[in-house]
Amino acid sequence: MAKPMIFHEKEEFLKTLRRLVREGVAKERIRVITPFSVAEVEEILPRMPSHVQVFALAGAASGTVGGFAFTILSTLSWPLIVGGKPIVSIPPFIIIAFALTILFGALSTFLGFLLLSRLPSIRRIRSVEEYGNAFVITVEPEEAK
Amino acid sequence: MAETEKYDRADREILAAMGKPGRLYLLVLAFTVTLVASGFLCWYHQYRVGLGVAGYTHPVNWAVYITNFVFWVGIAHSGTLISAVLYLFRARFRTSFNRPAEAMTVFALMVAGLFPLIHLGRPWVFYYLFPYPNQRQLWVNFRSPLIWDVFAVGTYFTVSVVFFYVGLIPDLAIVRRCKEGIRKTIYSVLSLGWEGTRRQWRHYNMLYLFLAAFATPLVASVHSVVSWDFAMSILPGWHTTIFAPYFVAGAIFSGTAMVITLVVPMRKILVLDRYITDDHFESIAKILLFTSLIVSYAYVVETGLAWYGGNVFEIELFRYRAWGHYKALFWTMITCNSLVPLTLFARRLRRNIAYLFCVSLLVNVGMWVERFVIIVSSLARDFDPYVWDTQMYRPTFVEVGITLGSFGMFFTLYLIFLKTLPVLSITEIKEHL
Amino acid sequence: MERNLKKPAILLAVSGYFGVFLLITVALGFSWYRGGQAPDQPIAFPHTIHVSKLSLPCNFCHIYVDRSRHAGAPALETCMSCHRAIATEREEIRKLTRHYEEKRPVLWIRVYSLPEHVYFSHKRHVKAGVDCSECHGMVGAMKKIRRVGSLEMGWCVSCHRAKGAPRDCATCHK
Amino acid sequence: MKRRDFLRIVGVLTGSTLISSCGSGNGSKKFISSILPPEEGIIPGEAIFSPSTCTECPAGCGLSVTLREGWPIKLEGAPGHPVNDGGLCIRGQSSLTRLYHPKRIANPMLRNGGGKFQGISWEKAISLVSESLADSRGSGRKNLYLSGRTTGSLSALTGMVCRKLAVERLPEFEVYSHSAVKEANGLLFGQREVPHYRIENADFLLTVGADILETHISPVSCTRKLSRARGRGEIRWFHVEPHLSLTGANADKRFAVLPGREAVLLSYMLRHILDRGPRRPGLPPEVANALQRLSAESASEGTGIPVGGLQEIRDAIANARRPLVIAGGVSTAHPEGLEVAAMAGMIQWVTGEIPGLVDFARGENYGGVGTFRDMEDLSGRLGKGEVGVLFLSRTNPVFSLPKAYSFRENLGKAKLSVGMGDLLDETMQEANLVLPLSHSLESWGDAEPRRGVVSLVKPVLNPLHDTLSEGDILLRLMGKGSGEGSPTGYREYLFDAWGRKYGKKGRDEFLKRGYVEESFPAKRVFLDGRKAASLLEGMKSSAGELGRPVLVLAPSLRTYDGRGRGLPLLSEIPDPLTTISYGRFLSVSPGTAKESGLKDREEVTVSSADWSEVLPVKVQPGLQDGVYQVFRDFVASPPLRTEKRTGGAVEYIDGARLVKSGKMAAVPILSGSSSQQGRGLIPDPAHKGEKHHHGRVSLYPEHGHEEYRWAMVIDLALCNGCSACVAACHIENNVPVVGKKDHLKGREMSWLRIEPFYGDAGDVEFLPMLCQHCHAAPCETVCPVYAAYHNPEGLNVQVYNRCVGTRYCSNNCPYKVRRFNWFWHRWEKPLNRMQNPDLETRGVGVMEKCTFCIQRIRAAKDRGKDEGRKVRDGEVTTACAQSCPTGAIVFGNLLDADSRVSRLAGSDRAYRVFEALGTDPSVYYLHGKTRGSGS
Amino acid sequence: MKGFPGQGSGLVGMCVLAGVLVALTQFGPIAKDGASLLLALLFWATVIEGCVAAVAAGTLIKARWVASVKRELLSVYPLLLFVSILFLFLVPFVDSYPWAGRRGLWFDKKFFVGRNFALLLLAYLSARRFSLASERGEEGEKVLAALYLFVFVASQSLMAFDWVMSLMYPWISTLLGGYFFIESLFGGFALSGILYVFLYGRQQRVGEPEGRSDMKDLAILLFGFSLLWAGLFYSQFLVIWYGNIPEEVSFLVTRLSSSPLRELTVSIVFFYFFIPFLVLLPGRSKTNPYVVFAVSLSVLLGILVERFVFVAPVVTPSPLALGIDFLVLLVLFVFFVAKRGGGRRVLGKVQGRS
Repeated sequence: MAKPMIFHEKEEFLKTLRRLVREGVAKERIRVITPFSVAEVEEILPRMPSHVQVFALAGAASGTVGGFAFTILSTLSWPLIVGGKPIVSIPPFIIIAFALTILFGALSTFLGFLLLSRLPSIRRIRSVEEYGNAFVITVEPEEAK
Repeated sequence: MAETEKYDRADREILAAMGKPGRLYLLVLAFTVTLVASGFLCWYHQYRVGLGVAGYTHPVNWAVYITNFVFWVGIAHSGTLISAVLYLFRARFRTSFNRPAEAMTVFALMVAGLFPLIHLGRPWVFYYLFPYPNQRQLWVNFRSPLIWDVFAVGTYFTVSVVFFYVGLIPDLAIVRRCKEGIRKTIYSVLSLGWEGTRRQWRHYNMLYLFLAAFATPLVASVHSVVSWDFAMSILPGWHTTIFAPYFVAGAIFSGTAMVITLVVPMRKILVLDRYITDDHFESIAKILLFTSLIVSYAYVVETGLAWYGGNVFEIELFRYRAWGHYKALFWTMITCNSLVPLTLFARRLRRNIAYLFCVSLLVNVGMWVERFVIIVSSLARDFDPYVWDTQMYRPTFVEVGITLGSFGMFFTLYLIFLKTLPVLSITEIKEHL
Repeated sequence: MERNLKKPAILLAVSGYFGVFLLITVALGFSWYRGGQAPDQPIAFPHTIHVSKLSLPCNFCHIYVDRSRHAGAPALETCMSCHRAIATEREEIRKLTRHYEEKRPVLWIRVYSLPEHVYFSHKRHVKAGVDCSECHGMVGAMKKIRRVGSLEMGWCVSCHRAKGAPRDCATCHK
Repeated sequence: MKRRDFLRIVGVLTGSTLISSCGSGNGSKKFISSILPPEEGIIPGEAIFSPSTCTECPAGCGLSVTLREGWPIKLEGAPGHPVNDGGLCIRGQSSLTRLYHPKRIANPMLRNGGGKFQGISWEKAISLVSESLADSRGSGRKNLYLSGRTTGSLSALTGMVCRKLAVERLPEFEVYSHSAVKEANGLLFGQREVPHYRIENADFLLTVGADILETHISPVSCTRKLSRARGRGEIRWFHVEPHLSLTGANADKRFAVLPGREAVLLSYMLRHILDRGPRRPGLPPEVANALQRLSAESASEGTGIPVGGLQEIRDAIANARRPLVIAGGVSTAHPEGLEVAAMAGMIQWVTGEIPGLVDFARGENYGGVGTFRDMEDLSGRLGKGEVGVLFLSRTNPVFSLPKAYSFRENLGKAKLSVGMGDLLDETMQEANLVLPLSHSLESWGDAEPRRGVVSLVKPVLNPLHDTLSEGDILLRLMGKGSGEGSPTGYREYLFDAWGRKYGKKGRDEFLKRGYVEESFPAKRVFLDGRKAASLLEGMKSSAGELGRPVLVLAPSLRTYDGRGRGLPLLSEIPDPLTTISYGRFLSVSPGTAKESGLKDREEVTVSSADWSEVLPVKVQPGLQDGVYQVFRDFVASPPLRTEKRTGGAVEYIDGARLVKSGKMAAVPILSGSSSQQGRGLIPDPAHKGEKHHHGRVSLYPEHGHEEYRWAMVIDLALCNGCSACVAACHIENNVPVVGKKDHLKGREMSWLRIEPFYGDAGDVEFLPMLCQHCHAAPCETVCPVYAAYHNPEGLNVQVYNRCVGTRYCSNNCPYKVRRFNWFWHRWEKPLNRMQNPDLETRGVGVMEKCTFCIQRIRAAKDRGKDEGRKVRDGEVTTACAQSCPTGAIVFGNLLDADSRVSRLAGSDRAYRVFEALGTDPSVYYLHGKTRGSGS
Repeated sequence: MKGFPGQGSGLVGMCVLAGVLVALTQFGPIAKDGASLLLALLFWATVIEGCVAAVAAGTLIKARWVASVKRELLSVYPLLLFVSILFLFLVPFVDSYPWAGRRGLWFDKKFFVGRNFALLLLAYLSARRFSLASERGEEGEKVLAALYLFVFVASQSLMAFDWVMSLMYPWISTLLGGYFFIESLFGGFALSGILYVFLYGRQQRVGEPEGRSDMKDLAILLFGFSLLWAGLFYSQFLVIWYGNIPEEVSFLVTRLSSSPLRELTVSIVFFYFFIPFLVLLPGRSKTNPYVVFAVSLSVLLGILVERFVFVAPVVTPSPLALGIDFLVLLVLFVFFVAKRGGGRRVLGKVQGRS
């Protein structure tokens, strides 16, 4: 584990980061910690696609399907006429389906986030070295990979 | 000075709120808690004796409880609006409001969720309302608006909590840093061991974007569904197509007002002027004005078309609203929701925090009254003239008690929030510092 | 990456929701069939003997079963018609005789009781060819009568489903 | 054989009561083996019916009592009974609540030194009475027997016992004694009788003050005959009265006459009929001459009826082939009452419709009934202290008699006053000794309301309390009084009497059928010209004008002369004209209200010379100015004069003054609006047919029904708002009585309500409103838990134990017929015995509503299944339809093309309320003033 | 004609010509109904007011993309005057409204014509005032924008209630007004989309990191509005479907029972919602000019079809007359954009393409 470089100015930090990239340090070896999301970092280092959206879509889709399935099947299981409305009356069911879409969508997105960003991490909950509000770059030694 | 120090100061100043509670705080807390207690007693009385202890006068079968439900769900809305919608619109001033607003959403929903149960005739069988497989082999009626409520509000609550929590994660990491002992552990666990690495931030931003994207239509849908609790009936004054957008606007209107009501004193007491500026207030005042205009538009159209349609039921209803038993309330509503906010066209008034505060209070009152008028007056004047209310509905001490209790509960929760969680989203503020 | 993530996500969502329901259903399912306890009756009437040994038909004593909604308990007169002569020395029969002579009706402890809001007619079920044992179990094999089946709504409904009997709420709910 | 019979009854009762508890209904944890198997034909869980007679008012309607597990749970009119033929009025329906009344006197009570009552045994009571009888006989005091109207065997027995015990039997006391009518008939025809009017044979009916639909003689029988005739469209009916009665509101035409001036009107009519040329038998000349001549104008001026009106009535009578004139009620209860009655008689004579329409042979048994003057005398004798023992049976003079008689005070001067009754009313409270009477459902007896019509009173259960029937009491007294052998009990006495009268077979027949009707030859009567003439002479001079404004004391539909006040159900059901349920009120005309600025519920002090009362006001459309109206039972011991000649009371208080007290009283007026607000609930026949039966535009696929679609047709032309259906519904369906406090909040529970809607002319139409069982019901869709749904037979079912009480269904019901249980409703013992075990009694927080008596449908289908057939038309009917005296309500299966319901529903008079909402109700209304059942 | 500042009299001439043409369709041999003109006006009034409204809204919320198409959008405002004049041609047609001859303050021919004409004129004036201000980038620009938006909302609502809803009297939907001005705004955005593609379509660079191009903003806006529209549509439909009150339902039934109408009615939902929503769902398509172009077209088409469905079942427009009216206005519209806006470029593009 190489010792981290700590910066107190954003610009400085970014400069160093750019330098490292120019020097051709393997991107995977550069580890960056910032007190808040810094857009520039993403520009300097090559973007890797985030797969959170996959979870979002999957969840939403299953919500829609589940919602319709649930409402339709349950009404058919004991068909009761109310107010002369058809047993399977889609317009109202849309609402249920929609609600479930959002619900599952949101939840699975959150789940996805946790999975992808390796949270919660017991190790770090136990002990994590704090850098306060500083910007940190650590370059993992070669043999790390 | 170094940027880091600026950030540190931000941490200090915002987290200062979480310090030891002062006497004032405790006094207020005690007060709100007593409210909750008395509210609970009233409810228990009603539970034992029967719903008759409330002031319902048939055909007015719905009144204060449903009013409160709609009111609190409405309050909840601005939270999501400010954090989600404004996030999508990349409105800067959002950062200084979103945390309290989101907290408000969660708490308001917790309060709102109680009222459908309180107003049930047989609260002990409330579980009939939930779709779960049971030995009776019965399901709920998905064609009933009340079931839509269960789903909409349920979803809304879950999503809001997630959204709130996600927003908190990086801040919790900061709190973790500043705390010691058991507190530290708690916050460490809550912060899930957040580090702030690039990977985390990337996914985090993605997540936040998506949550915002999900929450935005949700906001609209939830209050639409609430409005459909009424619009799905065939009752004159309830059954009208404009209700959905009108209620959504109304909800955001009242919610925004409540945000102002909460944030103004908060900023004063916690000295957060650096992070919540007058400009921010001005922009939120604009939202207030805008939504007020929509609501007024709805008033005009509703009444106008009742007259235009020449439908005896509709005409009588709107006459009754304006000149009948509840005329005082009706005109209060017009004044508070349509007339007073118009003053916000004046920039000077928009920027006058004290004035804004008063307006927000008035709007809160106005919107509560609006729901009351819509619900009660429509019920009191429906098709068969024989059942027209022979005497005016008046809430009894039970209803009043429970209503006050709900406010008590809301503020209690909010006060606890002030002392336990960072009141502003520090990380985002830093971003724009 | 994408493919092997979508699948579990969907599975999780769908099966998660319905899976929970499935579990609850199964759990409840067990409770339906646990039946009830067998109380001690004022007179230890042995169905074993009367039903199995003597193979008396049910409606020999429960005379109203095919005429009314109630099966009805036999009048002591009926019992005595035999037990004036038979097994008079037995303690239980003595009890019976005492009851009869002192004109004290026998208060049996109810094993099958339905809630007030349910309309149930023995007549209809008997006429529809439902065998007594389908609800009351093998009475002949019970020393003491105990409740078979939960008498919960689900219990009735599943039979009605199976037999294609009406499932209109108003058939059973008053 | 008597013994076995007796055992049978008791056997039935004990046996089935015991069995009853193995019904699942009452959820008892016990399961009972009775001693003996019950009688054949008695099956637990199945209803049995027993004939009896209603004793709520003198009319003596026949009953068919529904018994479940030995408890009477419902009273219905006995079909085919010569008096009521299946109909039963609101009071009759409520009689059951008298039987089960929690406050019934449970045992004999004696007033002790402290003036408090304390229970004593019957033996003690009886011996006490006979002792005091004896020693008052010794001390030369008179023993008196006063009772309410008594007919049949009881009357005979009373007579006998009185003779035996040397007790003077006083004329019976009834507030409505029809003394004027009796006097007039005595005068004219030598018949001191209240004749039987054959409405069914008339083609024109003019009722003068006679409230034939409410209390007059035999209201149910009148209503039934009248509505039959109207159904066939064979009769026109005009009504003349000074005030506004439910009867007047239902007449084809109603004329408000100046109080006390009816005689002028009738003499004008009579004169006109004479002038129209001789109609046999004509009038003797002296009478004709004595009859004064009036121009239409002066007549109109004298009666307050516009000339046009007078001519209309005049021509109606003149042109009718068989006109019938009935004078009575308030119109014969004033100084000129005698003349009014006499005129009516003479018109009848002149038109030659005696005995065709006015039958003296079958006189209504009012012979034994005395007058107010008799009571005045009694009071006097009491005052003189010459009375020893005074029996007061089934009568409440303390309440009904004017203060001036000071009856209450004098009653104390009797040595022993023996009150006999079931509830502790004003008179009973004054009595020294209280002997509780059994309810007619607990005792044997018979009644002869009309000569030749004998109706059976038969017990259906053992007395709930330690009570005896009046007959038994008398017999016991006699037994004590004189040692020689007398029947052991009233039952045996009756069986002997009947045996002697009808023979054994006849008696058994009587016991089964519940009534016998003997036939008489018609009785010819002749007009006594001299008396008639002198009466007319007298009339010229006498000025019967009452000093206005006048307060009219009207008989009450709900409580007759006040005897129904004790029954909670009767106060729960609102008065149909005012929709006021609980409490007293004073009706004033809109004109009066305007000029003196009175609003509903405003309290006023109404006072005359020596009397005043504080009453809330109800503005009553259709009431003429200068007339105030109050129900008889609202005013205790009112200041009434006795009329010199007839001895009857003058039911008017003239020169009544109103003084606003400025206070508002809490009066439950259930109707939110007296007019329809132009919403066409009852479409104006002028433009009928518009909007009705328009093809329903709908976005939903049609859903059908396989076997049955239950539906109801209500003929508004026949419905007269008598509210019998409401009472019937209450009792059939265990609808709780909630009381005034909830009524003030509009929280009444009645599943069926009568909505009166007034026109601008003060004319009123009644709309019975109940669950419409919509084909596309708004209430169902919004229920989150399917507690409300549409069942395969077209019923809108409410599953009580699924209901969670969101009350959305009620909000969304345009007819607002759903009722919510705001509290737990307690059924004070023994009222709970009245509950129908076929229904659940609803707990708190549950929505309930009309079910079209689904339990009856279920029973009918059960029967049908047993016999392997569908339910026949008319086999099943709802409680409301069954009780309706006019037969306005018809219930049946809409899918069966030739059922009465579907035929009526197809008629061009049929419409449904708020059809434009597309709810497609199953309740059809037949509208239009044009009477006639439309089939 | 002071509505046309400084621009050569060419446009004025064209307008007059157009007016004559339309007059022919109205009063001439072709058609007497006026339904076609009503339809054409409904569409174009919506679009034109929408364009200005889009700019006004953009200015209020400081949307950056507005600047790029501002001039073109604003250039069409004088047509509002033309439209309001054409509206007067409808006066004889007013009698064929179902409420015609019905006594009542609101349903009175003079008042009807009066209020609508007045409001159109007002819309024109406020649009003019605003566009002048914003072209000069004046101080009170925002105030005027807000002012215009008020008039815009009012006039669109009135159009909904008077021109359309009263055709189906006594059918009532309180939402229709809001529905209309949202659609109009939607149309405005759609048009800006089209113009944007015309103007910058080529040099649009696709796929820059965290790309926040105006194009994308517009696409997102369209996406969002398609959702908003769906919401409004659903909340109107659901209430009517659920209540199932004959008076209300008849509106839907007439449009869903007969064949060609049914398909058209259903297609509306696709034009407005499904196409924009599904097409714009994936992030990449938001930055593709052709996609945006297509979507915008579908939206405009949606407006046209919907207006047709509203009017057709009550009064059938004759295709020929409709065609003429519609084309006339289209040509005018294009020319205004071309001449007054910096639209020469646009035309250049058009020729370039063809």
